[in-house]
This record gives sequence, structure tokens and C-alpha cells, in this order.
Amino acid sequence: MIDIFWLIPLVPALSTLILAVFGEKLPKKYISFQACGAVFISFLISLYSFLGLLKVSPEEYPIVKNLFTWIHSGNFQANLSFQFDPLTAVMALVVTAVGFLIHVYSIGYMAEDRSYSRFFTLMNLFTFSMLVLVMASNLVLMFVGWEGVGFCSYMLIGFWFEKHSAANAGKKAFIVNRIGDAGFLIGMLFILVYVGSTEFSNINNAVAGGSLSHGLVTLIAILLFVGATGKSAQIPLYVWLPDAMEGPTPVSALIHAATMVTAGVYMVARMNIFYTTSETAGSVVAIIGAVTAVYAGTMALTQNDIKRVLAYSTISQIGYMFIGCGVGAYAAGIFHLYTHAFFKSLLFLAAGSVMHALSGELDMRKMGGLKKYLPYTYPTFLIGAIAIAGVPFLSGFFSKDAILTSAFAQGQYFVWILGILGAVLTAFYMFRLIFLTFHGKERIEPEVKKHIHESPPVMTVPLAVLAFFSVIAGYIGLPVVLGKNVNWFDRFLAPIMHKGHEAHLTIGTEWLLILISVIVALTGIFIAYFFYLKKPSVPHTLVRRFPFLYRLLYNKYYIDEAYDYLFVRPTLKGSEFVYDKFDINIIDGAVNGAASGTGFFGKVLSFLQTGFIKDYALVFLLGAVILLGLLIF
Amino acid sequence: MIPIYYFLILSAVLFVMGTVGFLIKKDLITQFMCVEVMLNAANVAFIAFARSASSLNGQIIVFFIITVAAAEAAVGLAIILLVYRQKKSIKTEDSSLMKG
Amino acid sequence: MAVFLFILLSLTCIGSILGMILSKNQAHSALYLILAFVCTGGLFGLMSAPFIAAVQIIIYAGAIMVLFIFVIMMIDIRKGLSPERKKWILYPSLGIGLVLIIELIFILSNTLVPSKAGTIESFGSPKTLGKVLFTKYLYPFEITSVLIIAALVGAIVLVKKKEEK
Amino acid sequence: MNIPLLSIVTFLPAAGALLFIFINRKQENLIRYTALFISIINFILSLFLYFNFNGQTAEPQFVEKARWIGYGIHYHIGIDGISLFLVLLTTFLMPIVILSSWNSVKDKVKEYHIFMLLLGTGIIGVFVSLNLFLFYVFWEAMLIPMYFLIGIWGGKRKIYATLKFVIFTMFGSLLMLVAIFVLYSIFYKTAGTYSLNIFDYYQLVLNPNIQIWLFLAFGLAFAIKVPMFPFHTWLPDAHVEAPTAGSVILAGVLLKMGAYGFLRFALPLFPDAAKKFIPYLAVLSLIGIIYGALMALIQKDMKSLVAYSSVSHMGLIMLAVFALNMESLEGAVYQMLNHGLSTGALFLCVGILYERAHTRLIKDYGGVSRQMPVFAALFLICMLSSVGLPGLNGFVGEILCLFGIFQSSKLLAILGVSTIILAAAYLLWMYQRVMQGPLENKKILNFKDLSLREIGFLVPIVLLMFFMGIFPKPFLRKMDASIEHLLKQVHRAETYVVDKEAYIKPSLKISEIDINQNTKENRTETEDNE
Repeated sequence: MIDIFWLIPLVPALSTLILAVFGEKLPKKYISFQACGAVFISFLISLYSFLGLLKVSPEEYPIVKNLFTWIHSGNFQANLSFQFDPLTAVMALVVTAVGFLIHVYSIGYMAEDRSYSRFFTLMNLFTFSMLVLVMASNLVLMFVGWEGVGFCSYMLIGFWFEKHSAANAGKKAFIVNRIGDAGFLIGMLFILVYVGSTEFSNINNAVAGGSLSHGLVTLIAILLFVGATGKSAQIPLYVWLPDAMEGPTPVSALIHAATMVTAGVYMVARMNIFYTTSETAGSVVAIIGAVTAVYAGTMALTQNDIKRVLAYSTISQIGYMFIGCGVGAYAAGIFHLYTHAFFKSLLFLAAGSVMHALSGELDMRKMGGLKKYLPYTYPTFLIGAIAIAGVPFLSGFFSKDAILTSAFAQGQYFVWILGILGAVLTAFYMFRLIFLTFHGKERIEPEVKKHIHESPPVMTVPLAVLAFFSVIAGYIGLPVVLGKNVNWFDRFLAPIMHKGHEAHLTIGTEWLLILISVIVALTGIFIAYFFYLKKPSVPHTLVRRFPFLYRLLYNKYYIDEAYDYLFVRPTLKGSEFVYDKFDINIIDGAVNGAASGTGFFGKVLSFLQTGFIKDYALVFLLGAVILLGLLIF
Repeated sequence: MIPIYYFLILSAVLFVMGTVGFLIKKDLITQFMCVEVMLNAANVAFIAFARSASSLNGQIIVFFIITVAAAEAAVGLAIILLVYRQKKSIKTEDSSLMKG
Repeated sequence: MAVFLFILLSLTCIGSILGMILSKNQAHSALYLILAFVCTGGLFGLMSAPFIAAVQIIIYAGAIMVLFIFVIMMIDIRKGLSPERKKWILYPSLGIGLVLIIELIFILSNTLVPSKAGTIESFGSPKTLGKVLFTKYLYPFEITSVLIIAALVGAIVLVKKKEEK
Repeated sequence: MNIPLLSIVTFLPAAGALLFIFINRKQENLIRYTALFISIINFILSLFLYFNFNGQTAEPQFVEKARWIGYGIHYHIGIDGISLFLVLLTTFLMPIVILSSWNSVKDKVKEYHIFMLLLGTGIIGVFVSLNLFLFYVFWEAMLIPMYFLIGIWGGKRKIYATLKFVIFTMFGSLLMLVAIFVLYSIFYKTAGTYSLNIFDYYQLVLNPNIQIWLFLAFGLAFAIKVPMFPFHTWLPDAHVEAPTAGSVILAGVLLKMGAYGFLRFALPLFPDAAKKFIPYLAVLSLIGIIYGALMALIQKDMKSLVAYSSVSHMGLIMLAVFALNMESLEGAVYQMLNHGLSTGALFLCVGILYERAHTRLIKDYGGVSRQMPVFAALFLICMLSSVGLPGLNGFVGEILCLFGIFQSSKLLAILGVSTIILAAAYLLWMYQRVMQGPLENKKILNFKDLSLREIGFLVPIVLLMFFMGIFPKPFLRKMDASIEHLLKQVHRAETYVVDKEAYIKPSLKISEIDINQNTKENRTETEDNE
């Protein structure tokens, strides 16, 4: 019953094709029906295959379906083949389930847009690419999905391309992603040459068999991770994600929160043998993840744009996932990916609902007290915030705790401390967001206030479903302290994850860690409550006290500007200089110089050409006579 | 029988006279006549060789030369007329458009 | 007898060409040239080429020179008589001519002329010539006719006055 | 098969051009339809070449031989797995460019199409010639129509551009001519017969010292054509001034002649010299990749931007050629086709914009997408194909090239990967400035979306891009044997034993038939002379 899993990506592909060709002529209702329906069918097939997978014994993982040989030349072979194993199952389910809900939500959100069919074409294309990414059985095909989602992200960020900022953001996203992709590609080339195949099973065997030197494994792992930092917006390539919020909100929810940005995590988990084999690479991943988690959290503190706060929060949460992967707890990382997909898309969609209510307003300073206007959005938003903040009994708590516990267990105390710090920040900025938006004084502009309204059911129902999952999704991966076999998720993924050295904590330590997590989350919430509801003057005082720090955070550490001055401008200016001085003056100058030199020489000689026939005849005869003389004497 | 060399020497003399004439005359028509003389000199040589080699090829060639000369004269004279119309002169000195 | 005839004809020929070159009047030059061509025609006759001799006199002395005379008539001769600006060209020309003739004679004196004994009686007669012309040289012959047509058309097109617009 | 299919494919366009003598120049549409019809027929005929081509063997196929001038100069054509696709590319692009200039060429329509068709014959001739003399004739003959196409229907500085193009190319090819003479005489000295057949020359084992000079002469001619850095400056000028169709042919096929020349002549004929020079050439190619991309980044004119992107792409192709392994060469040939399609398509897109606004400057545009959604989508696909997005053709070629290069030199490959970043940067930036953003130029409001004709020539390209991106197999399998054979030829270098007395090893075997044939011809020729 699992044999049909390869149809999962093909259904959205077919739908994309139809929409791309006929989209403009189809009625909106049909478009929405087809686009959502395709993703829903994919979801059903995924679910069906997943159930089938449960019956397959772990020895048979992964189940591979080879459609045809795609590229074959000499030693290079890439197949168009899909595989299905627990990791793929989780990803495919997340992508199709969340994707379906967001598609449904978009019907309401994009209802008035004039490029309705383009939107759904791209959304379906994205779903297809993402499914290819997670279902590919080799690196090359995975790269196809990898680039494909990047392209869709480019198109969807720049969906409203008349805005300069949107077009710019799309381009920036694509180019920054490409920098990462270059690293990924180089890593892939190394694997191709040294392993001779890009099938994941062959790569795993080769690395496990020790046919690659340790240094090489580290190198490849780090190169692949460069690709992950690009796609998953980690230091130093995270700069595109905040700008990516220029896209429609469902896009931000689907691509820039739930699925695409977590592709890097998926990739690291998929290639886990590299990071298990090379401790250095693992540590690099964990440290980058941890630093990003805190760093992005600090930037979220001062942002006033509701979507940008969520964007930084996404960067930070992905940092957690990388911590999990870096310390060898791949299942925990993927677990966080899975829970995060629900609550973060929930938060984005709820934010979208807020925007929808406020005629597109994004600035939190112009909100406040929305609680009473948005009776469905508010509770769902709150659930999402509680989940992400790490309050016990909601999904985010279990997954974040699993990661931090693993980090601690592996002795990565530095990473653990950063993780805890990040957790405080997360709780703080999320509740700052809640309080500024839904509580406190109303600061809504009167013009906007007139049109304020709750979103239609087609938008709120997906919110409710996501909120439901945000609450319960965590219960498939309960902490070990609650029982030996309660972490079903860990066991499910275990067959394909290569364990490094196992480290066990005592029950007491684990409880202690959980306690710390809880305290930290509640502290963050309390500080936010204190700052923004109890004493709204405190933040202002702080700003006045530390103007430099505030400006640094507010301007995102000036990293965009730094990149601009360090990389973009020198490249452009340098190229312009080379073009003017070298290309035009020297190379072309040499060419034209040769031409004008010839011309000058010709002009000098042309005085011989008097134009009189007799002169020519005389010279001609002279020549003939001399030649004749030479011949006979 | 006249020795063949007589003819050849005559041919040479005619040729040189044509050449020198071409150089020292100043109007296009006479120069053109000198060219005809040079052609004729060649004809004499051909006929002489044809005779001594007992081959008709030489005569045939002369025949063709005369035909070509006729064609050439027609076109050449037409060009001279054109030059005259343009410049109101047939002196070669007056035409030097090809000056570099 | 034949030698005498040769000397007579060649001297007349050379003399008339000298006359042609030295005469200041183009019409006179043309007449001198006709005389020279007639003489060459006679010489051809001496070299057992009666047909070519006839062609020479008919086409050269007849047709071509008539063309020349027509053109001369159409041109204002006095214009052609203004003094030459570049007088110096005379001397190098004569010098080159001198050298050239010396060279040519030198070459001739070193040339071994082929001679085949036993000439046929009818050598050079119109009949034999005609046979060769229409068998071995048929294609060149036909092509010459095209050439002459082309020259004819060309000459007309060139000289035809363009209609004023 | 007795039908001389290859000759027909080669000379049909020229024969069609001859047909135009009988068409009144005022019947412009008839001329256009005739030209289109001829080129489409030619494309269909060339498809027969593809389907009847046997990919299992490296031997040239569809060989036709006829005596021409003698002394080794013969009419000898045939195709192998490399030239097959270049011929197909040419015949595929011909109807498209004729269709593309339907409205843009308004004066001297008859001459325009005559030159276009003659150009087609010239280009195909270059790819099918197996006789060096014939090759040289086509190589030069193809310049003439191109010269007129740019010089008559070009832009403002067309005379400058066309002269630069022709003189640049001539300069290189004259040196090549000298080298051909040298080869000719060497072959005569060693084998005792005249030949210009390249298969005879493949058998020659040349002294490495002579090889160096010959390789340089051939290499320069091809390097200029490619063009490799630093011989590239004719390209932007020619592209900017050429009419759209000229640019498409120039970028699509003409540049490939340089790379093809390296594959067919410079590398297999002079393997020792090639070995010696490849490191330098590879570095030049790499410089070309990065330099072309950086220059493209700052161009203000769309056409010169695409032209510099050609320099960059061709750099990658040349780098792959010089990597000399199976994957890189297949990648290079494949990438040649891709580049022909994608860059050709980009020029077509620029041409479509130019027809509407009569400017090529990027700053005069903005927000075109809103007015022309269909065009925006097609333009985007062409651009992405050039960027090398997986799923489209560019990716397949790029990954094969990079993999091949990586096997030969890791450093070069890693630096070469920068192309995927830079290509995205300059093309997306151009797309953003032209197609996206607010609509500022009021003229754009009058833009009409693509006409049926314009869709008609862009869509086949786009479909082919997808096809080549998803099913590269039908292409790669046909070239396997030929490329394997080529590699064998290039790698025979080590077998040379230095022998100052003879250029040739005693074991040299030149196909017996050819010798007999040549001597027989010589004899008859001398008889004729008597």
C-alpha cells in the first residue's frame, strides 16, 4: 500500500501545469478548488503511505521508487527517484498538511487580488518543489527541489512586484540563497567525486564504511551546511528572511516559516551521518544554531513590524533546530521543525488575519486593544504564542526542551546557556507582540478603525485547526522522564538517524532542566507583561538609557548596511572601474589602437597614390622592366 | 622564307613604341591607340610563332585577340566619351579622382 | 622578294606609328594608325595567315578605327591640345622604352624558336582555320559572342544620356 | 540510404535564397513566408538526421564525398555526435529568427532573407565539413552574410561593430589558414599524397615543437570566435548593434563554432601542444567566467548585458572543454545547446521589448510585467534557464560541466561555481529593473502583450528548455561514442616518440583507399596539363 507514495509530488505538479497554462481563463472558484484539492490529495496519499510505512520493518528503509534515469554521463548519474522513510514521511505530512491549511486560508486572504491564479500556481509549484526536496532519494534531485523552492520563494516574495521593496526582497532572497547553494553544490561535487554516487543510501554506506577521510567528511559537512545557512536563514546568510516578509502573508507562513526555511534542517538531518561522523562539523552546526537563536532573538526585541518580529523569531527557532542537529539529537531537531511548522504558521496566519482586519497595517504601534475586535484571531494567536514561548503542555515546550536537554546531555553547556537565553528572549518578544497588538490602549488610526472586522471563516477555520495541532502536536514526543517508551517520535525516526555516543542524564537532572525551561519561559512572559502592560514607560526609559544599544538592535546590527558596503558596493564599483578602465580602455583600446595604427600607416603611404594614370603606368612599367631584367640577367 | 626573328624583332619594336607612346601622349584617345598598337605587336609575335611551330593555335588566339580588342574598343571609347562629358576634357591629367 | 616586301611593310608600319605618336592631331593619329594596321595585315599575309590578315584589315583597320574616328569627331579637339603640365615624364619614358627594347632583343636572341619542317599547303587558310575554330575552339568562340554582346550593351548603357528628372 | 540528406540540409537554405531571384521585392510577405517555409522544411529534414543517427559509433555518419578541386581538396561532409546537435540547433533557430524579424525588418526585406538563408548554409557547412579546406571556405563564407546583416540592418554604430567583428574574426582565421597550409605540406612530405581530410590528419603524429605553433594558430582563431577573454570585445559591440535575429544567431550558433573548432580540430590534431597550453587556457576561461559576469552586472544596455553573460557562459563551456573528461565534454556540448537556446531566447525577449519601446537601456523600463504577463512568464523562464535553475536545461549542462571540471581541477571548479551566484545576480537584477517595480515610463502603458507570432517563436524554445531539462537522455546518448572517441584522440599524446628526422611514426597507416584515390587523381590532372 506504500507503492503509490511517488504520486505525492506529482499531484501538485499536475495542478501547477494546468494552472500555469490555463490559469488566467479559469474562474477563481475553480482555481481555489483545484489548488487546494491537489494539496489535499497529496496529503491523503502521504497519510496513506505513512500508515503503510508503519507496517514496514525498519530494515527495509528507505523505500525507493526509481522513475527514470535523469542525467547519465560517464561516471555521473542522477536518477529521478523518490524515497520514503520516516524522515520523509514526517516532512511530507507537515508540508502537505500545513500547506493545505494555508492554501485554504489563502482563498480568503487573496480573494481580492488580481493575480489570483498566479498566486495559486506558484503555491502549488512550491508544494511540488518542497515535496521533491523532501522525497528525493539522491542529492542531485534534492538540489532540484532545493532550487525550486528558492525560485518559488523569489516569485512569491516579489509577488507584488510593483513595489520596489518587494521586488528587491525577492531578488535578495534568491541571490543570498544562491550563495548558500554554491556551497551546497561544491559539497555535492565532493560527494560525487569521492563517493561516486549521490544516492543517500550509497553516501551513508560510504561514510559509514570509512571510505572518506575524516577531514573530507568535515569539509563536505560544512559545505553542505553553508547551503543550509542560506536556505534556513542562519548566520551569516539570514539577511534575506526579514525582507522576505514583503510577500503575501500566507507565503510567509508556508514558505518562510513552516516549510522552506526548514529545508536546511531537513538536509542536515538527512545527511546526519556526516555530522555524526565529524564532531567538528556537528559543533559548528550547534554553535551557529545557538548563536543565531540568541542573535535573532535580540533583533526581534525592538522591531515594530508584526511580521518582522515573527521572521526573526523564525530565524531564532530554526537556530534551535540546528542546535538539535548539531548535538546529534536529529530527532529532536526534526521534532521541533514539526511543532514549529504548526505554531509558526498559525502565528503568521493570525498576523495575516490582523492585517486583514486593519487594512494591511503592520506596525504594532498602531494597534493595541484588538482583543475585542478579533474574537477568533486573538485566542488562536495566543495559543501560538504560548506554544512558541515554551509554556508546558503545549507542543513548543516538548520540542524545545528535547533539544536543550540533548545539548546539555552532550556536554555542550555553552550551547545550552545560549539556548536558555534564547528561550527567555522568545517568550519576551512573543508576549510583547501579544500585549502590543491585542491588549493595552487602542492606537488604531481612525480611518482604519472604521473597517475593522474579523476574517471570514475560510481564514479562521484553518487558524483553529492549526491552533488545535499547536496544542496537541507535542504529545507524540514526550520527554523520556515520563516513561521509557513515551517518545514515539524518537523511536520512529531512530532507524535512519546515526547515533553518536549516547549520553544519559539522571532523572533528577532531567527534571531540573525541565524546571529551568519552564521558569525561563514564564520569566520572559512576565517581563513582557511588566514592560508593556504594567509599566509601559519602562521600555522608553530603557531606550533613553541605552540609546546606542537600542539603535544597534533596531537597525539589526547594521548587518545589511555592512554587507552592502563590504560586498555589494565594492563588486559594483570595482566592476564599473574595470569596465571603464580595463575593458574599454585597455582591451578595446588595443583593438581600436591596432585599427587606427593601420589607418595611420595607410594614410602615410597614400601620398604615393597620385591619381594620375601616367604615374601608375610609369611605375608599373618600371617594375616590369626591373623584373624582366632580374629574370634574364 | 623570311627568318622568324625579323618578325619577333618587329613585334618587340612595335610593343616598345606602343609603351613609350602611351607614356608620352597626353590625351586618352591617342593613349588608347597606343594600347591597340601593343596588342598588335603581340599579334605579330603570335602569328610568327604559329608559323614556325606549324600550329594553328597561334592564329586562333590572334583571332580572339582581335575580337576582344573590338569589344574593348567599344567599351573603352564609351568610357572616354563619358569622361569627356564630365570633365569637358580628355587629358589624363585632368582626371585624378583616385588620388589617395 | 618576300624579304623586300617585309622590310617595306615593317618600315611603313614603324613609320606610321611614329607619325601617330608625333602628330598633334588625333584625327591624323588615327589615320596613321590605320596605315599601320594595314601594314601589319600585309605582314600577316606574308606569314601564311591570309584569313587573319583579312580579319585584321576588316575589323581593326575598318571597324575599330572607324569607332575611333567617330569618337574623335564628337570631342572638341582643341581642348586636347593644351600643353602638358608634366613635361619631365618624357625622359624617364624614353629611358624605360630603351631599356625595354634592349631587354626584349636580348631575350629574343636567346630564344630558341621551334620550327617544324614541312608546312602544309593549306596552312592558315580559312578552311583549316574554320575547322579548328568550330571544333576545338567552339566554346571559346561562342563565349566571345556573348562577350561582344555584353560589350555592345555595356557601351550603349554607358554612353546613353540619362533622362533628366 | 541514397538520398544525400546531409547535403540537402546544408544547401537547402542557399537554394532557397536562390529562389528569391524570382520573387518581386515588393511582395514582402511572400518573401517572409517563403523563407519561413524553407527553414521549417530544413528543420524537419534535419530531424531525420537525428532519428537516423546511430549513437553507438563514433564514425562520422551521413558521409558524402565528391571530387572537387583535387590536390586533396574535396567535398567531404559528415556528422558525428557533436556536430549533429549543433546542426540541429542551427536548423531549429533559423525559423525562429525569421519569425522574429517579421515586423522588425521593414526595408530591404528580400536581401535580408537572402542573407539569413545564406548564413544558415554557411553555419551548417562549418559543422558538417570533414575536409579542412571545405571547412575553411564555410568558416569564411559565413562571415559575409553576417557582415551585411549587422552592417545593413544594425543599430547606430553598425559599421563600426560589423567591421570590428569581421576583422577580428578574419585576423584569427588567417593564422588558421597558414596553419592549414603547414599541415598540408607536412602531410604531403610524410605520406606522399595530398590530403585535407581531417581523418588523415588525426593519424599524423606531429613533432611537439611544430604542434605548439599550429595549436596557437588554430587556437587563436577559435578563441576569438568563442570569444575567450581577452578577445571578447567584439562581442558586446556586435550584439548591441546587430538586429535581433543577428544577435540570436550570433549568440546561439556562431559562438559555438569556436568551441566546436577546439573539439574538432585544435585539441585532437595537436594533443601534445594542447596538453601544454590547457592550464593557461583554463585559467583564461575562468577569468572569462568571472569577468564576463562582473561586466554583465553593471551594463546599462540589456543587449550588452546579455552579451557579457555570453562571455561568462562560454567561459564555463570552454573550461569544461579543457577539463577533457567524459562528463565535462558532454556537459560542454550540452551546455552549448543550452546556451544557444537560453541566450538566443533572451535576445529574442530583448528584441520584443525593443520593438515596443525602441530603447535597449534598462533604465527606460520598469513594471513591464503588469502590461505583459505572458511575456513576463516566458522571459522569466528563459532567464532562469540561463541562470541554471534545475528542471530547466541550463542545470543539466552546468552540473555536468562543473562535475567534469571538478574531476580535473578542484580549485577551478570551486571558483567556477561562482557563476551560479553571479548569473543569478545580474539576470535577476535586470529582470527586476525591467519587468518589476512601479510603472514609471508612460510609454509602457501602451505595450501590448505578445502577439500570436511572438508566442509562436518563444514557446517552442521554452518547451525545448523544459524537455532538455527533464529528459537529457536522448541528447546525451547520441554523443557518448563520439566524445569517447575524441577523448581517445586527445589522450594519445603520450605515445609520441621524439624523432627529429621524421614527423611521422613508421607505423602510420593512412587509409589505403585515400592514397590510391589521390594518386589516381594526380595522374589524371597531370595528363590534363599536357
